[in-house]
Amino acid sequence: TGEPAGEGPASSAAGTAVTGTLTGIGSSAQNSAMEAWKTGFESANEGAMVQYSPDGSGAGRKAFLSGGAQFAGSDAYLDDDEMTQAKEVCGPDGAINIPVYISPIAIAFNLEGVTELNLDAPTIAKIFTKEITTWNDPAIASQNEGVELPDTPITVVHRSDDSGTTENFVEYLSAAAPEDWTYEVDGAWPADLQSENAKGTSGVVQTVTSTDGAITYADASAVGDLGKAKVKVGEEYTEISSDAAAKAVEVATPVEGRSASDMSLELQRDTTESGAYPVVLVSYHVFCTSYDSQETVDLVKAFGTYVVSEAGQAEAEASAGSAPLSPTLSEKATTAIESIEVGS
Amino acid sequence: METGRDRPPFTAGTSSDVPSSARTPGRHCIRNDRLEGKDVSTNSLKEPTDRGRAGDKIFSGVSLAAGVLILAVLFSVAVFLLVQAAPTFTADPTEITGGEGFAAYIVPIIIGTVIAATIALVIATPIAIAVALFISHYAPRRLARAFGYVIDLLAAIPSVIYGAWGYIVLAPQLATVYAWLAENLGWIPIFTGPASQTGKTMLTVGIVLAVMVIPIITSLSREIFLQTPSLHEEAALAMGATRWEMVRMAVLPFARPGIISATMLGLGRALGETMAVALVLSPGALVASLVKTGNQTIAAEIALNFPEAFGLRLNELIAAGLVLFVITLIVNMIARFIITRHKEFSGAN
Amino acid sequence: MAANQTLQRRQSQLTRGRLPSYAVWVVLAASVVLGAALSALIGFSVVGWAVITAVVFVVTATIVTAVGEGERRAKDRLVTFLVYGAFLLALLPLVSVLWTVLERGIPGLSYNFLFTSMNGVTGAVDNASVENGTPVLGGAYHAVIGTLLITFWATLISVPIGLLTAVYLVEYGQGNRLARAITFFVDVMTGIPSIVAGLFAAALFALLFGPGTRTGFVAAVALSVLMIPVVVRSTEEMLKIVPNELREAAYALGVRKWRTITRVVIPTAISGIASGVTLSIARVIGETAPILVTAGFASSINWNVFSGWMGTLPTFIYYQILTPTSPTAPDPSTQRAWAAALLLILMVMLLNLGARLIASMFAPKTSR
Amino acid sequence: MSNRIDVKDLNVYYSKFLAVEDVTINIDARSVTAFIGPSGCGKSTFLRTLNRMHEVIPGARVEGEVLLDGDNLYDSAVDPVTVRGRIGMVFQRPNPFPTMSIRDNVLAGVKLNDKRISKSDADALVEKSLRGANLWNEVKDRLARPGSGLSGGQQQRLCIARAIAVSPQVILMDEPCSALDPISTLAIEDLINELKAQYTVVIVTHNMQQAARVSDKTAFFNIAGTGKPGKLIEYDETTTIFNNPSVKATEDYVSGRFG
Amino acid sequence: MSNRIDVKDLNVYYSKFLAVEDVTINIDARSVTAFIGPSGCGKSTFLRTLNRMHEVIPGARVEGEVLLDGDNLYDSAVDPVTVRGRIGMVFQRPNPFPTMSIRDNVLAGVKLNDKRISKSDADALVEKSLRGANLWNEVKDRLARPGSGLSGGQQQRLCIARAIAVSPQVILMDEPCSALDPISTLAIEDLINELKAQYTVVIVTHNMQQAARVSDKTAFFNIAGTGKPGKLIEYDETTTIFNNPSVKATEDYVSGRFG
Ligand SMILES: Nc1ncnc2c1ncn2[C@@H]1O[C@H](COP(=O)(O)OP(=O)(O)OP(=O)(O)O)[C@@H](O)[C@H]1O
Ligand SMILES: Nc1ncnc2c1ncn2[C@@H]1O[C@H](COP(=O)(O)OP(=O)(O)OP(=O)(O)O)[C@@H](O)[C@H]1O
Ligand SMILES: [Mg+2]
Ligand SMILES: [Mg+2]
Ligand SMILES: O=P([O-])([O-])[O-]
Repeated sequence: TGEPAGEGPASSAAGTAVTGTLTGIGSSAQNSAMEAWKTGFESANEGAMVQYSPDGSGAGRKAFLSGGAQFAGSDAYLDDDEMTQAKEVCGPDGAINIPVYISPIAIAFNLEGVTELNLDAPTIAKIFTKEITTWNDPAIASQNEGVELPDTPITVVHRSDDSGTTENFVEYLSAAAPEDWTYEVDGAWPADLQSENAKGTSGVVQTVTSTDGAITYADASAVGDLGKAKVKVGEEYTEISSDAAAKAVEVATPVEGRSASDMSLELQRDTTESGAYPVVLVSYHVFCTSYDSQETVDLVKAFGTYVVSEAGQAEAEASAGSAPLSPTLSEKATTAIESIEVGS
Repeated sequence: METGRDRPPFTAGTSSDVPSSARTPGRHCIRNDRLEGKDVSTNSLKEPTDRGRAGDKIFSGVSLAAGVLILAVLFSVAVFLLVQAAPTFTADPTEITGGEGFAAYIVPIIIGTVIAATIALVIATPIAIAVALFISHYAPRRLARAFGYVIDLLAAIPSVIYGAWGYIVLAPQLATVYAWLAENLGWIPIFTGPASQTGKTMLTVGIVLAVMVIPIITSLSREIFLQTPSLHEEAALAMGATRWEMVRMAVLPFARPGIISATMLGLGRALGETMAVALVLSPGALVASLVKTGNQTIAAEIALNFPEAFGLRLNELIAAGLVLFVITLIVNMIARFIITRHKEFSGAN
Repeated sequence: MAANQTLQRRQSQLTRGRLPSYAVWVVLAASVVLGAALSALIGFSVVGWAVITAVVFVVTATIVTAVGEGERRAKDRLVTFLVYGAFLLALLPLVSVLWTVLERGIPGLSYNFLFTSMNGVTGAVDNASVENGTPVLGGAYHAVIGTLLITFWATLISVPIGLLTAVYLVEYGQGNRLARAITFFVDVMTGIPSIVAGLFAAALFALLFGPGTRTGFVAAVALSVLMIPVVVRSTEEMLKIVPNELREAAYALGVRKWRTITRVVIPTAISGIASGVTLSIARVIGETAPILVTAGFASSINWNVFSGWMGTLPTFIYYQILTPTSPTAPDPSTQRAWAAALLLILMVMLLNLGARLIASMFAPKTSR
Repeated sequence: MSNRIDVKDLNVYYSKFLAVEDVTINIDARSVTAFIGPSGCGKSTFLRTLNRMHEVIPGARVEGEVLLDGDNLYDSAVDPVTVRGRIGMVFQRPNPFPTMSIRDNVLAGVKLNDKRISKSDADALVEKSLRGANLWNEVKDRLARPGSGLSGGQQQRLCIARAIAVSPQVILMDEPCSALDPISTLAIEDLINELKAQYTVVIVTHNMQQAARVSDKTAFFNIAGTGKPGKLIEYDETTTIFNNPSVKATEDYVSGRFG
Repeated sequence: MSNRIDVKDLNVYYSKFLAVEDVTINIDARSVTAFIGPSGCGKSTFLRTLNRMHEVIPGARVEGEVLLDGDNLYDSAVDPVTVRGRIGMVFQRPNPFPTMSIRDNVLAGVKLNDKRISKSDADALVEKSLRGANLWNEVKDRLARPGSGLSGGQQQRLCIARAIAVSPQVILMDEPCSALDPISTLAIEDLINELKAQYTVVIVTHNMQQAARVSDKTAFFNIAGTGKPGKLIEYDETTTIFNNPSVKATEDYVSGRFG
């Protein structure tokens, strides 16, 4: 299954070496992976350079749409409005969204003596809405027989900044526990649910680590030694892992009304697929379908295909702890990127 | 003036060798220059003596230009803010974050901003002035320089580091203090519990900001204290004033406008600080208690939401920036008013 | 008479109503003991002990002085205590911050850190160094270069503009309408949040040179917006307190105004001006937000402020802390961040020294 | 309390520079003593050691003793503040507080010791002091204006008024009349004559006639050469100093009667 | 060039306050003119209008004409710097530059104007000026030290040296000898006598003897009362003023010969 995926990057990396500087702006979640991709790509292409500023997905999309960046890194695909706007900078065919970075979001907690808990979506929602306030609440205890639960109060810690992680987590809650989570899906934590919070993934992790009884949601790679919840999918509790995350992306459906080369994905958060971990963040690279010079096109293609290639994904996994794209997705992404051409 | 070199200077000892001015070649030269000038008949003082006058014009022109440039920059910043903020004011109230219009969104964080800056200044100003006095008038002379230098360093620590220090080192320490306060002094509205477990509250922010502001106020005040004319210090001491009375009589009145300026600079920093607040505060809705989680400042609100902001949200954040601009404006108007009221008694001269 | 005096050893009129010099020490000793006792009552801690001792000491010493030496001396003594106390209090966070930075920063401050960039350093590299216990790779060279260049350009823009504006305000404007307007807007400028300054510079350059113009120079412009008010205000205050006598002395010698300003007024105020300039540099050298939106974020070396992105120490610190190079093994990143913070402080220290050196070359040759 | 001053073997330094060497002098209570001597010989410096104002200058110090009624001013237990409260001073250069009004300048010293002075007492004191310094008529209509808008001579008289307002036991005056016109000078000399009934007055002057007119005793200081310390050459009854001094240098100096 | 000064109907204001009213006076070239009068009558103020130093004070202004050799100083096209370069000034309060050494203070007029001068010329000028001000011997070994560490009289002489170093055509001196001892005073008076051979000198003094000794003509200013403007009462040959003045006020003032 690996052959087709390996072909794309091999041909572009080994073929005519590309040159120039490629500028991207966007998601900070991708930052670590991006460092790895940059390094890998630049060592294969002497004269090429990639610069990436992790300003945030929104800033990245805005810069991309105003022509300030050649590609954007975004935790969400462009919505329909933005797709229309993209035609101004990218030509009539607009932009394409390519998933490049998959990362499971851990529900992480700091509870003396407990490293693993089973939680279903409604319970998670109730914890985060502060309906459940202590760790020995029956709703938690009933799912965790044999675990010694203290009566420590639960301190919810959420992100203070607008973030893709929040958006994906909340999307999961509202899809999988619609009765208990009635808030709008947004990158900002609902204002009504005021609680302890901190800036950035490292901020929430730091705060939880230093506060007994605290719980948060954060990129799995960053939670370190904190306890992680197993999430109930179907009838089983699924442990967080790269494979489980990849599987959740695998079962996602393409967004309707998009061109064939666009790969925007609609994740099934309420999936019952066994072994899938639906609390997952998919981050995209947004490219134009056409650029105005051959050099840029070559550069974009070479970089894009490298990122989605098996080698690129492996680099990211090694550096950032992300889940690699499945071979099918990788192949599809390569084809999509290869379709980028010089515009008029 | 131009004759300064040509004419032999007066002679102190022997007056015999003073040549009469008409015979001096140097003076002849100048005479001729004058006669060849444009308007021989009129005022000889009018002729330009040297290129210096141009120098004066250029220098004052350049200074003026610098001032005008600042005005221009400020004007463009204001225009930039206004243009970018405009959509917020015309937007449908339900579109605005919070869904109740811009006023409902901004007022709590205006109050938060003012609270944070107030705490910071209330703590920082007396300490900073005292530290400046310590360096200028109390510490042993030799040590004073070193101390001043060390305090100045505080200004150089990046806000990120203050932020990191604030939430890693300071907040956990304060959390226990807050718990105690909430328990024992909870009846005072600002100490109402339950206290934050993490200590990342408005009071912590105020303290961190105070630490950041102290070097600014100290450094400027110190320089001014040091310039107090010794004539006036001696006048006070000779009357039998104690050191404090001397400071109160001679130093503080002399430095008053400077202290106000320094405080205003500090206030600017406290109002506009983004990163440290963003890292230290655990923001939330407006609450009176300073030991509880909650409250938010404008600058931090912008910093936290800017990266992901898009469309109207972006306009909103910039409108928030505009509001901060206006707050600064008002506060400074008040400060200026206080300074000018006492202008007649200012120390210069 | 002298003999008489030595025989009687009567008390000097001049020391009457004075407490013996050891009185303060006695009070201090008593306060320490009392402080220990009281803090033991409410649960002993060193901090509690120190605080209670300090309060008890200040209060008692003031009262004892008031009784023994009168109200004026008591007040003088109280203020002295407060001034020393405030200094110690201000020193506390300073020591704490510096200690935090030193403790966490020194381990990372190696030759390698100083003279390599982050180019080619990936999460995998960090993971390896944590697993094998090998030294942390990657450094802040690029960020040091970026910080120096951007700060240099910002200073180059702000100091002349700020200084000249202050000169205009004090020497030429003298309260006319324009001067009042400038003063007023400079005041307002002090409160511009740094991110807004960054956005403004970015928008300005986008307008002039097309979208996405991010260079070190754009960042320098953004920082100038933050620096200028500090320079103007501190310089203005320092120029104002130069005695008019000196200006008059120069004018009476037939010295032109601009020479009087540059050769007499400014040198007289130079030490304060230098302090203000250093302060303004310190104020912006640690800025993160405006740099990100103007100079981008680079992990390799760039010497050209007019093209290409540039990294700086604060942005380096910021991302090393907030998005570690390897999320699974953040320690190397944290270590680099603190080392970079230490480096930044050291740089400002050197700068400070330099400014003082320059200032002392011009400073008034008074006996002060 | 008689307010006599006895100086024993006093050396006065500016850091390492010995400015005044080995002065021993006994200044009688309730008398006027004049210090005369060429510029730079250390008159001001020595005068300032008499109320411990010298040590205010960084690096400045003294060796020796200055006794006020037998009590050493430089005893380690003595607070200079006490000394200066009893021994007032008028400086060579007028130094009114620029941030205070004329009235507050006069009251500055008084308010230190007596904060709750009633308005009428204060008014009376201001008038009395300003009259004493012959300034009342010129400033009575602008007591609330800053003291810095006055002419040179007016400023100097304001400083005199400020010094006498606190009625110190001893008053040191460093060339108090140098900026004054004859009328004001006369007024100040009258004032000195009045003060002498109760207080001890020491005055530095370059004006021989003035020294001759107002002082009971005169001290002549001289300096051997540049970089050398100033010394007390002769100290005696004013009439003796001016009519038959025992030292040649004194005679040389006072006989060139200019000033 | 003869350097005579003619003042016509001059009114001098501090903002709204008329400090000196309606002065008309003709000052001869190459002569010494003394201004005398009670403190606060506007001598300093008037003197400062003669080289346009008055207008340096915010709000200060004049009405009328001051002619230097027939050219109006206050003509709108006249650069005050030109005026001040030709008409030098010594202030009532000594004001050496604190940032400069003694040597640089003397050379200030030359150096601040960026005139090129060779080291040997500069040395000669410094020595000459300091000798002229009778200060050379006292400071020759410490020319590189700051000017602020000098005694009051030394500072004043330093300022005189600084003013004469630029050899202005007219020299205005505001009580130059008030802080000086008789020896220095004599030296300055000698200097004035020498200067008069080439330059015009105007001197403000409270010292009647000095006025009588050095001046050719004397102007007596007086003030009618507080808040009133100062006026020129009488102006005549010095001998006339001192021996048979035509105005009663003048006689009253000069007959009380103190100073
Ligand atoms: N602050 C100072 N630092 C160093 N030396 C000083 C200082 N003040 C004065 N001197 C020197 O000490 C000596 C005596 O000065 P002092 O002021 O006592 O003279 P004086 O007799 O008062 O002269 P004058 O009559 O001119 O006021 C002089 O040589 C002077 O230069
Ligand atoms: N800067 C000023 N602002 C307002 N009024 C002033 C100012 N300087 C002086 N005056 C007033 O102007 C009048 C004349 O002052 P001036 O200094 O000319 O007096 P003078 O004759 O030189 O006196 P003296 O002999 O005391 O120096 C005085 O009433 C004085 O109070
Ligand atoms: Mg003296
Ligand atoms: Mg005068
Ligand atoms: O990657 P984030 O958007 O959650 O910071």
